[in-house]
Amino acid sequence: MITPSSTGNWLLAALLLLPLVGAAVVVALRGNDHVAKLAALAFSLVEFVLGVVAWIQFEPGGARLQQGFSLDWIPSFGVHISFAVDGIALVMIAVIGLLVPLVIGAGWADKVPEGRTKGGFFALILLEQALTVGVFAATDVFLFYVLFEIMLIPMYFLIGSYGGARRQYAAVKFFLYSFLGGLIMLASVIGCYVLAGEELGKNTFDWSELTSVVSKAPLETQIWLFLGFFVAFAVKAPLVPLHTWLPDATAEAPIGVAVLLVGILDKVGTFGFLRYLLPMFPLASKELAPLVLVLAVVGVIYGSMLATGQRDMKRFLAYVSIAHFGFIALGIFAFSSQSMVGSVTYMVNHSIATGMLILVVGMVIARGGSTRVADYGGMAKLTPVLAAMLLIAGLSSMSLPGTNSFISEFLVLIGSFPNAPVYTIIATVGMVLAALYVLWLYQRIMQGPLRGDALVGAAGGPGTMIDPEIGAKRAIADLNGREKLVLAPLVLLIVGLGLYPKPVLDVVTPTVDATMCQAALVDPVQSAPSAQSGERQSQCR
Amino acid sequence: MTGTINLAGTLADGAQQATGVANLAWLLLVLPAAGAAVLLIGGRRTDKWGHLLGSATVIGAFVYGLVLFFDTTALGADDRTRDLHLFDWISVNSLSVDLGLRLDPLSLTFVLLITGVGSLIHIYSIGYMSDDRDRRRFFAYLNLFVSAMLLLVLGNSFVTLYFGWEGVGLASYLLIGWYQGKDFAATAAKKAFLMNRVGDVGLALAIFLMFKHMGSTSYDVVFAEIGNQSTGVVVAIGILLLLGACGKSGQFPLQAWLPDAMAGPTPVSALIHAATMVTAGVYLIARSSPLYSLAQAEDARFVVMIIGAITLLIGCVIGCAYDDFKKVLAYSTVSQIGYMILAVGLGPAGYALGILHLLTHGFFKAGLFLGAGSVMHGMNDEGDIRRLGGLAKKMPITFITWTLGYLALIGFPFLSGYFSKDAIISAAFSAGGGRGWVFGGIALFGAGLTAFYMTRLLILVFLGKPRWEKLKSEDGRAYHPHESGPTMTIPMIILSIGSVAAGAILSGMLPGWLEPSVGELAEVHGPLSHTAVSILTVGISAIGAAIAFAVFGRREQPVTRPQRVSWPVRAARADLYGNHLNEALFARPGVWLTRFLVFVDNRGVDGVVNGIAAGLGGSSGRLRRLQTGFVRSYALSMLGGSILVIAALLMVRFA
Amino acid sequence: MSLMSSVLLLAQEQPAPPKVEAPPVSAIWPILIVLGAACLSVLFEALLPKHLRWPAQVTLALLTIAAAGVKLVTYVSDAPAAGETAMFGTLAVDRPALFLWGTLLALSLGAVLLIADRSVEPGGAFVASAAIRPGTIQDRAQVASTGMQTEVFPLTLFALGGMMVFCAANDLLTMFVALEVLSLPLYLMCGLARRRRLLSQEAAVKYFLLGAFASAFFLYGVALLYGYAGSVRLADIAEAAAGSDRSDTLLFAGMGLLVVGLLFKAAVGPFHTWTPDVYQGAPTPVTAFMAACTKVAAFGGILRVLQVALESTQWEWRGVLWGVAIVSMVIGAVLGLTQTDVKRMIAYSSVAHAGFLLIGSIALTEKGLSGTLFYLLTYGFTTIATFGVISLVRDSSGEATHLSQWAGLAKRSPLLAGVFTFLLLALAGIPLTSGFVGKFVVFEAALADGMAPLVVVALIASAVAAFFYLRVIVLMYFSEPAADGPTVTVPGAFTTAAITLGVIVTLLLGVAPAFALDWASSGVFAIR
Amino acid sequence: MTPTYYLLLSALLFTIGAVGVLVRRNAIVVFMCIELMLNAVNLSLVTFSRINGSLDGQIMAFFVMVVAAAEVVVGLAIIMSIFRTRRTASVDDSNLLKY
Repeated sequence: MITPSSTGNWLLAALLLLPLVGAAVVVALRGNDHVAKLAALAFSLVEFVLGVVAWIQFEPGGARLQQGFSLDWIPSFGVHISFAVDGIALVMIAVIGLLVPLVIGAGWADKVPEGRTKGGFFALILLEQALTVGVFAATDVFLFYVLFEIMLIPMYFLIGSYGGARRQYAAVKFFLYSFLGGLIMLASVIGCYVLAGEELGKNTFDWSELTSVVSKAPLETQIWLFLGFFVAFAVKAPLVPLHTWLPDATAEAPIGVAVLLVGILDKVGTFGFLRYLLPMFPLASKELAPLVLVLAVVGVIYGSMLATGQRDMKRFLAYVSIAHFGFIALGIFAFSSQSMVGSVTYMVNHSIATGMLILVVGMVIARGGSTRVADYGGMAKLTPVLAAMLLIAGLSSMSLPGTNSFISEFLVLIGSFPNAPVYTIIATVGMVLAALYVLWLYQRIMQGPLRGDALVGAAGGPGTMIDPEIGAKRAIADLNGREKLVLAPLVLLIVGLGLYPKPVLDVVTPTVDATMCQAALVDPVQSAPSAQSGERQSQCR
Repeated sequence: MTGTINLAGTLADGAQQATGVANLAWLLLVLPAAGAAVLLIGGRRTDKWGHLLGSATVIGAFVYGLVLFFDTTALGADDRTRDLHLFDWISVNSLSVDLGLRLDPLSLTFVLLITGVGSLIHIYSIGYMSDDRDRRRFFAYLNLFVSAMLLLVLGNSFVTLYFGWEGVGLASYLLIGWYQGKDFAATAAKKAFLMNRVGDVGLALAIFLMFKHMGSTSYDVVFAEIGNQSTGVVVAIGILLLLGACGKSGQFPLQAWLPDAMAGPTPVSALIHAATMVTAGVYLIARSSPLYSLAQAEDARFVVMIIGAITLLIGCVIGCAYDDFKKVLAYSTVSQIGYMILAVGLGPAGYALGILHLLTHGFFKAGLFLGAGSVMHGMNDEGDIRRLGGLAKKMPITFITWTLGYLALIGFPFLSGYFSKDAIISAAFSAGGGRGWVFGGIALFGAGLTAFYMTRLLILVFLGKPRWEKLKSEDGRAYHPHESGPTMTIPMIILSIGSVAAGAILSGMLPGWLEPSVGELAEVHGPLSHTAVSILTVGISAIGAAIAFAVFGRREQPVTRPQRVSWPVRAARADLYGNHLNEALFARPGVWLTRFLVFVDNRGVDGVVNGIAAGLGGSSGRLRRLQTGFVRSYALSMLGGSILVIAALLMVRFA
Repeated sequence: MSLMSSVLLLAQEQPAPPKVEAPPVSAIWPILIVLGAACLSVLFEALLPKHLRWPAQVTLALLTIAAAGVKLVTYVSDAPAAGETAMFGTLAVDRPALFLWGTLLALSLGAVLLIADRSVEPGGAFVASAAIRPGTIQDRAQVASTGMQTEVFPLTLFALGGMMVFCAANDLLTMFVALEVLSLPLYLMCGLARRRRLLSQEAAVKYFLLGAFASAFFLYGVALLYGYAGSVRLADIAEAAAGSDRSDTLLFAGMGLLVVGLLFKAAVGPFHTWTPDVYQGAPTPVTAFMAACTKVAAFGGILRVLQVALESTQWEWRGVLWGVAIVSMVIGAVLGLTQTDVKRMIAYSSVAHAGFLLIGSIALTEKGLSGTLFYLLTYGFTTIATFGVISLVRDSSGEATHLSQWAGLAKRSPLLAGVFTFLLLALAGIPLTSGFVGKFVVFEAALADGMAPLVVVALIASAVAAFFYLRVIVLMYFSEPAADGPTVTVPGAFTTAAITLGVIVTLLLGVAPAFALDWASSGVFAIR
Repeated sequence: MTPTYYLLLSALLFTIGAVGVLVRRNAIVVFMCIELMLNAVNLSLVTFSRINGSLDGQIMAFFVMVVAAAEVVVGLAIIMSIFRTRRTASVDDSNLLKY
């Protein structure tokens, strides 16, 4: 049980409720697009500020779960509405707070399909924000499950109502995949609950209490329960071969939604690995680690190769993410604090880098009106700033040193190497492939002579005007002020966190240490004075 | 964190904390980086003065480098290794990586090379790029490169080195792809980056091994602990580092990107792909000298030497066959770096020699490239030497400076190359036994080939009759060769002075100066005396040059390359089939595999899912036909169900 | 009935139950009120002038339900925890029975509201005169008229009374009689649709013939069990099964036949074949009543029979019912995928739900009981509201139940689409709806009772079933509406009230289910 | 004569009734078959009553008869109405509702 701390109490509640209120307000205002947009932006900005405040108030060396509050919900099951954050949840909530205003800003001028309103779109985004914040902050497993499932619904409508041509297929596929995974997890959730009920003699869904009971269960029990959770998280994450919903969903979703989908929603899976799988099922985690590692490494290579084989930019982005999620899973199941911290920072940095990549690709698509790579070529000539942005996002995606993603990929790999050298070596091949697919995309779209239907040909329809001065369509202009404003924070973070990742590392490391401790894991490479670690062994935070 | 530094402080050969003027060493990185940032963010607003700012920052860095150099020379030999801790960079429990600088003779040597040559090339570029409307951006990239390169050589851990290592890769990528509107430039840039990444993987894996076995990646700890490691670990790290070096330095088997990199503007070729970046591999091995010097590293050293020897031959052979001015120089670079790698592969006997050749090569090869640039600048960017000829009269300064560089390269007595290359050849002979004869022989033979292809270049470009008079360049203009302006000629002159004098000056001082970094230059005695080797080398070079004169100097050369040539020439023209091999081994199977995987993903993985869905739908469609609407069939199904239930119950009970 | 019981008492040479004195009427007041009102309602029908009948019948029905509810509540507050028997031991009034009664009354309130509505379909959903032949001029006239046959009200009340008796029946004969009391009115009600009379009549015939067929099975089962145990009292059967030397063939054949009869009523596959046809053909308010209340009553009976009478033989029948549950879930989920009629689709959904309910029923634990009871409550309300919404989507020929007609409905009526989406999500079992909590409690009970594989099958079936719910949502939201699509009628007060009731309960039990869970788990079958 | 024969006869009658439901088309005949099944049950009940030595079974048989009578009323009403509509009593003709 979490005892409410004096300061965090209102803060987390506000973080959860504000987007909900925002969604309601925006829906109410949807008659007037402009006002609704402003309201949505305002709410998301305030939420961002709250997230920053939460970060500042978080004490990295303090209790495992902080800023918590708890209310009774269903007493007969011992279900509580209890939220709190640890370092991992905190950084993810901060990322959500960062991305949502940017997504709103990026989608500011996009047209919505006929019969829909901008207000409805932004309201759904705010709703999704509230739910995802809840998923990361929930400390009651029942509550987690509930939020885990219902966060599908706004996303389902975001894809289905505002998406591309095959949006129905994509939305249903997305929903069914996640829902089936969630249902299988439900079986495990109930299993843990039943187990805890037998052990403790009382009904509880409290994460800490469940963890303390389930982690002592015999291996076989743990394996079954582990698998239930794992399937749900692996679908979300997505690990090969449960990934095929993502390319379809990403390809059909509007750009902003794709950012949320890949940047936030999918992170719930890897978050679940860390928060639920390792602490709750330490024996099973160790037993099944090779399985996950294989899937992770396969994901790295497979996702990378498929990314190079895509003809559609948005599908490309999905496969890039699949490769990246392979790295994240590798880091988590390589069982060292470096690799796990790497994975958590990877989650953050992937949101920033891939989020930016998606936004930039969206800007490309908005100009050319086509998602096919083949419709572009030599665009840098027309839009040098846009090209630079694509390159920066791409470089971060391939984890170039100096960008944020390098820190995480480096930590994942160097941390994984001592425990899982073979997997790590295979995964390093992904580094080369990452360069291959990023540069491939950049070359096809931005470099070479001006070409492609989207820029000079017929893709825009017969009425498209070719501007004689630039030799391309009139619609092809470089980034405007709003777009620059949207991308600027991301560029700053990419470079800033690449050079000085300490703020993130310091917040994440204690939580990862606690997770390692709960899972009875010891770093393969100990720091020289080992007395400290021995002391840490004695009790987990 | 600070732990490593304190730990290092207790070691005998550890670094001292930097003080005084050295405390500002971060300026070296920040000056050019700030220049790049201002130019990139400022955009078109900085067009007017961007090139000046770019040059100024690098010159400023050079000046500071000089100050630092003299500051260091003022110290005793034991105090010349200093560390500057900037901030904790990546720190998670037992892993701690600082962003810290290592100021020692080795890194300072490189600082001077980089900022010095860098300054000259910045100045040269002001003229060379004057027609380019994006000149500002070019300077930004150059500054970015200088900054990253300085980080590479100044970092005090392998991770900071890796940071700079990939940073220069990025700058190189941007600059090779400078003419990105052209497909070949974009492809060359991508190829360079990718092949470098392959090498980088080696470097990265070496770092992982260090962390696993030594718990740190800083030079101090790694070099202190490396002696306690098993032979397997040492050799593995040694070979992986070599893989990194191969990528960056264009060594076999990753040499194919370097000639393609000539797609970039010539100053880039001079600075990055001749004088500085490509020598990073040599730096890496020299920097890791405590590792390579170990007895356990014998095998690793041997591999280094083999790679160096193979590469130097490949470079020479291919250089003989190419008709592209810059590509010949590029293969020359490949081969010269082969010499350096061979030298550092010799261990304590060769580190200083490798660095010496690196420095002299930096002067003359940069000068050669700038000369080539000057020629192309005056010849409508024509790079095909068969379409040049007789330019000596039209471009006297270029001709003279270029010829000095040429002489230095082929080892003309008492010019730079004579000192550095001869020393390497001599050391190679002393590698011991049959090994010495083989490596020495290869190095000697390479010297002859070098003289051959460089002389060929000299003849075809500057001497003979002009072949360009009746031709037009690709864009339809006639050729009007002319001497370049002072911003271009002055750097060439300075570099040619360096080409002449550097060897003589440095060969005496350098080994002693570098001693704190790479150890004492071991005295070796081979089967041939140093003098004998010198005479042999000069003789063979002279023969090579003479053959070139005999073949190319006496008769008129055709404007197009002859097609009917012997197989060695064909092979050399095809890069000794290196690209074909890459294509056949990696590129094409990769494409096939990708297509196959796309198919598998769409039809296989996704197909299973869609197949299950379709199967459910299909069975649903068939099953619903059972709901016939006839009440009697419903009754039948109920009866059947009942019988089944009862039968099952009875079976459970009685069976 | 009292006669029979006393005869039984005489016949059995065993000590009489302790309470020979006046039967505790207070316990069964709700039943008496409902059945009494049903009789009164028949009188109304016979005596009142035509124009008064509708208001009088509606008032009577609502008042009856209210009064029975009040009586139930007052009784519950001081009911003995161990339960008590009534009517000479034929009725067991224990906690589950009371919960089921409450559920039935509450659900029938919704159903009666739907039945009573005369604004959605002018004059109500029921035929003005059942004797009119479909397709004739009179039929067209009755479609246009605003009169309606009010006989549906006494029928509803009788059926309700039968259901209440059914789930409290303490012996099999009472159960059989109650089964017929609840079924016979329903057969008739199915044939009363004002429009599409052919379908309606066909539904009635099918339901009747198959229902009677199933009754025969049930009855034969009763007879065999009587032969086995020498009594039809559930407690006696349990006692005999625990330690009798009679032929087990009688026991198991009887048990099988009995269970088949019950499963038929509960629309569990493979005894579900009537369900889609009848659900589709019957007037929608009747479908709502059937789907919600009959399911409650049938599972009430199943629970009581399994837990009270057959508990000792559970290891024999459990495996068989596992199989039945799986078949039911699979049939419901898979066949629902390709349905083109929304009512048929919900029918298959109910088959799948019957499978889930059966899982809870065969977990013979307190949790299994309370979980199933809770599930019945949640499912009933969701279903009532679902059919209420379905009745609102109409075109010129009546309800537009073909799915293609629902395309783009969200654009025409966002509110209706939103409500229907919510209900579909509840049926799919998405959290924060009652459907999720219901599934949760049932699955929890099953897992705790060691039925993990069954739960996994159920979860997969849920996911498959989710597809067809989603399909409707996709149609409503993401498809373009057809040019001549149906309109959404603005519902009158009654239908609005019914839908609102269903939606609110669905939401409430999803968000704050604690109180209802407490009710459902307040006691077990105490009369054994 | 042991009561078992009555039970077997009862089972036989029940089966005949069930098969009749399956094979006959006329709704009235189908319904009669169901009645036959009910009466077969009655025979069983009475037999068991005899075997068990209690009167319950016989009383139950009366109940069944009453219930069956009520069922007849309802059933014939339904069948009549559909017969009036379709002019046929064949159950196979009512299959508008299917699939």
